[in-house]
Amino acid sequence: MTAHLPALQVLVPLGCAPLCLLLRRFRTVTWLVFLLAALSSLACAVLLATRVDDGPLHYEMGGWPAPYGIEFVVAGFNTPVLLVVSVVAVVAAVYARRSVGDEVDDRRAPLVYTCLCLTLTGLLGLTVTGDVFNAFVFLEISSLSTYALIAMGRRRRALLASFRYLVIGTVGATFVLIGIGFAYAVTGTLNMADLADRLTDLDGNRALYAAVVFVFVGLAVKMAVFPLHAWLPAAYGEAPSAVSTFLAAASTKVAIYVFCRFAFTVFGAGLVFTTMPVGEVGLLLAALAMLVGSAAACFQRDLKYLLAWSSVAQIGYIVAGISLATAAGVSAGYLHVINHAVIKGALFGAAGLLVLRLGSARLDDLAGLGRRMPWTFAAIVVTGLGLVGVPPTAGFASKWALVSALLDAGAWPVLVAVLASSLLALVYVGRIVEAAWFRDPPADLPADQPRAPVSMVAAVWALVLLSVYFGIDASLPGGLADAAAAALLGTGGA
Amino acid sequence: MTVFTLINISLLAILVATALTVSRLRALYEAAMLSALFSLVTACLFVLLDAVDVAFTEAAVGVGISTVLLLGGLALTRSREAVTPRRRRLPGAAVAILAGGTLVYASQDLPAFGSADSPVQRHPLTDTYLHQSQEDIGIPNTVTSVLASYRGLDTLGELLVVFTAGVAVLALLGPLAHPVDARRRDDLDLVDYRVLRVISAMLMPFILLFALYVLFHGDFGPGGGFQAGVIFAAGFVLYGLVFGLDKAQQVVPRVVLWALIPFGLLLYLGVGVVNMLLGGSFLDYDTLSSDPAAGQHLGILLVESAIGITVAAVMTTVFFSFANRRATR
Amino acid sequence: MIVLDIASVVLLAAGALFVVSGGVGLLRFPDFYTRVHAAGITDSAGAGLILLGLLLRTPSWETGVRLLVIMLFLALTGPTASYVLAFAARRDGVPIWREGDPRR
Amino acid sequence: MIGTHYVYWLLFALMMIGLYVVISHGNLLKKLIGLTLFQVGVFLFFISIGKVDGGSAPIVSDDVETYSHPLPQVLILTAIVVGVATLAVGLGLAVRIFETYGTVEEEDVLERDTTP
Repeated sequence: MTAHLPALQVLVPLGCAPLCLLLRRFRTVTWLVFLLAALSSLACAVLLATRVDDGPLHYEMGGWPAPYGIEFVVAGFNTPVLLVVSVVAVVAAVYARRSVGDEVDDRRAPLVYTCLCLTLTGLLGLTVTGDVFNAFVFLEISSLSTYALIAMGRRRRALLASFRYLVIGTVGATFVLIGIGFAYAVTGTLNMADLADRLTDLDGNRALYAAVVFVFVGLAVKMAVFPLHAWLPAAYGEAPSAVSTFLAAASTKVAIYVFCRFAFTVFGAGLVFTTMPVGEVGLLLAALAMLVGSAAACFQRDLKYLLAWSSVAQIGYIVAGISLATAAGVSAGYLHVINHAVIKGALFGAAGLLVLRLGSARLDDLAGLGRRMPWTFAAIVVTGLGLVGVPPTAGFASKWALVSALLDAGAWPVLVAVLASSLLALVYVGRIVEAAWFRDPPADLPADQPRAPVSMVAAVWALVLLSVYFGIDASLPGGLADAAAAALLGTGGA
Repeated sequence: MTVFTLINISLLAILVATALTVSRLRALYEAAMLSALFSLVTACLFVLLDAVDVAFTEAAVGVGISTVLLLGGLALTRSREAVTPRRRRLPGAAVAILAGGTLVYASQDLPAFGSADSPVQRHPLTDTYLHQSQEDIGIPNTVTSVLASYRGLDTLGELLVVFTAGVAVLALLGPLAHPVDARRRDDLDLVDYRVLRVISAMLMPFILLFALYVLFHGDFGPGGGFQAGVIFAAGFVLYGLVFGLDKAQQVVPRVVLWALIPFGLLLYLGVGVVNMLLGGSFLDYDTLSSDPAAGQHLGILLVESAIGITVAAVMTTVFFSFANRRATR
Repeated sequence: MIVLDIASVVLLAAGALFVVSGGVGLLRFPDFYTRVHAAGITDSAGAGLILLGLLLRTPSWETGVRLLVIMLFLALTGPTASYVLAFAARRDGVPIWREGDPRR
Repeated sequence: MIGTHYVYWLLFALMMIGLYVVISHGNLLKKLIGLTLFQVGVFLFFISIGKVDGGSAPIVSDDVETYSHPLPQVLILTAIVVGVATLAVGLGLAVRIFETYGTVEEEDVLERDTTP
């Protein structure tokens, strides 16, 4: 059975989706099915992570060898992503039971779990596939289910947020498709490894340049890289809290991984970063994203929107690291993918606790709640410091790695942007703290509010503790990130 | 200039003209009908480009289902578009010119159109799919063998996308959103049109028969599970339009429909899992029989049926969701 | 065989003529009902004659059967579609053009 | 160049008309129609990659020598399905937006959100 692990990684969540729909009359059962999907995915990811040290694992779908059929590839570069997505999925599943129960009406809750299974399937499939067109299909599965999930937010704005994401997301996916078309036209293959082989003879082919441009622009939409980030704040701000927690932590990260996969193992670093100025453009956009994202976060009135804008900035850090195309840079990018997923997951989870208790997450409504909800706000502060990058948090570890990689590469302007963005992060985290502790609670606050459910608090704190642990002992995420960078940049790639 | 080139250019010119008209039309019903025409011409162009399966699908989906859905959507919203202000035109034009310029620049290094010596044609995939597949799978329609066997996972993904769309529309519009079904009769069911009812009743069995033919003939000619599913759905949609939604939902109760949506997907998955249990990898149909080719035949048939079931159920459900929405308002 | 070929060419040309005249009518006729009539011509006479012309050139009987089925199908659906269009327009009160009215 | 690449250029024009409608038009349904135009342009592009002069549909029979490539056709079959799925979800959203806001013009929706 272990030979089937790469397939099972994706297939179990896939099978859980129709099960959820069949069992929709039993809401708790559908939740259990989603939890099962997440747990099995975690188990597969852990087992796979322990097995890739001896080299990449290939799984041939339908028994057809690689360029003729579709293959799944698991190697050092995608096990960290599988682990991140799976861990976040498990946490989101534990969290979702009460959160979805509160925010979505009973008849639609089973559909939320169905869509969560589908999103998980899409993200995992996107991570393990070794075929460019198959990647497009999984991209669309995860996107389409994400649109549905966002639309199930409580406020009416969720509908427009979802629609706008649908339009720009579909344009992005179609751009990826155009890029795949150009790459296919000049190579005749769709398998990533085969593509990489055949591209080497095509120096100076303009169709190939277009393939790179269209694939990357399309992926940039999904990664929410500045200036294609416009969909993200409303989408994460309006989605049901359990969904925001899952998506903010997992979805953009997978898109970033796909970018790395295409850049380093399909098109090749030589073409992408030496012949074409993708690295320079990436650094520029990353710096702008940091500044714009952090600055916009400072002016938000809603905690979920604030966190979403902060994500735009944090994605900037990751993109900056990867754009350096050095081992240190890519490793720093991966490290921040892991740490940011944990941190943002916890923060959106905490915001969801506030929504559960107050009905909204507006900063004005948080006045003086610091003492009433100590656990929630302690979680926000601990992870918020991680966003700023204060030692010894996880955020510090990855930011330190990024800064030293930038120093090595001599990218001074970006370094300035990183520091400025960190200061701005201090401002927006400070605003939350100020609202929660240094303002008087409104007089009409009802005394006996429902207590936050233990399962949700536990889920949030699991991520908080994980982030603290990663801050103190960065050997696990650091080791994964280094292995990923080595797999991407080294010869033992695909 | 050959006849082929002449027809090709004419069809492309019609397409561009239609697209321009659609983009300028502010009356959205007209735009929807023109986009149906656009799909029809596209289908003709697909035939010209030797893609008969794709043409079939485009005709069934673009002209059929998409148009019905668009009209359904328009019936529930507003059918006239506001004037696009000048300041909105610039960004769109800028992006379009930039992207178009990149495409034209890049196309200089694309292999010539129709070249038999392009990288696509020279790649060993071509020989495998066109000739080796005759021995390995033994199905004349290579599109079907690539779709269902070589790239069976893509097709499973495609089915999953359809499934997702079904779930999403149910979540947005489905009866879930409005538990109470207080419906009134309205002219959507066209009950007064006696001629239409007689003709539809006469054609109905043939439409369903044709769907089955398309499903089982996909090995030898254009067709397959997806097209069959869409034709099935079109049959139900026609029935619902002509005889009323109530009656259509008596014929195909919602419970059945909703059970069929996951059933098709689980059947597809089940075939793959059985392959795994029999010692092959996922979707390795060779394991289904002692003779690999026979196994492939069986596997492809099962998988195509699974696609047909889920697609028909999802498309019908989506249509009923839109149609019911109108009645509940 | 030459007779069949000539007959086929004549039928195809006649069919094409009807299709074109249907198109012209669609653009030139003054009101909805007359335009439905013009469009109906394309379906029935135009497509019908073209299919007949093709029938005379079929290489095998299987193709011939298919063409016949298509003709039957068109004969059933084309007029029905025209009828339903006109009926719906009549029910919605779309006015009929009379001599001397402006084009609509 | 013109003789061998005209098909691509006309298809690019088609795509760009669609893309323009998606970005510039504010009506949500029109955006969806534009998205369809854009995608169909891409579908045709893929199919034209696989076309061989004088070829025929890739259904193997004894009396045919050259076939067009089946792979792009398979990809586009999948992509068409993805397209209609997206359209269905988009229309569902547009209908819900109309029901809650009373309009399907993007700018009006935004306006109604800022002034509740």
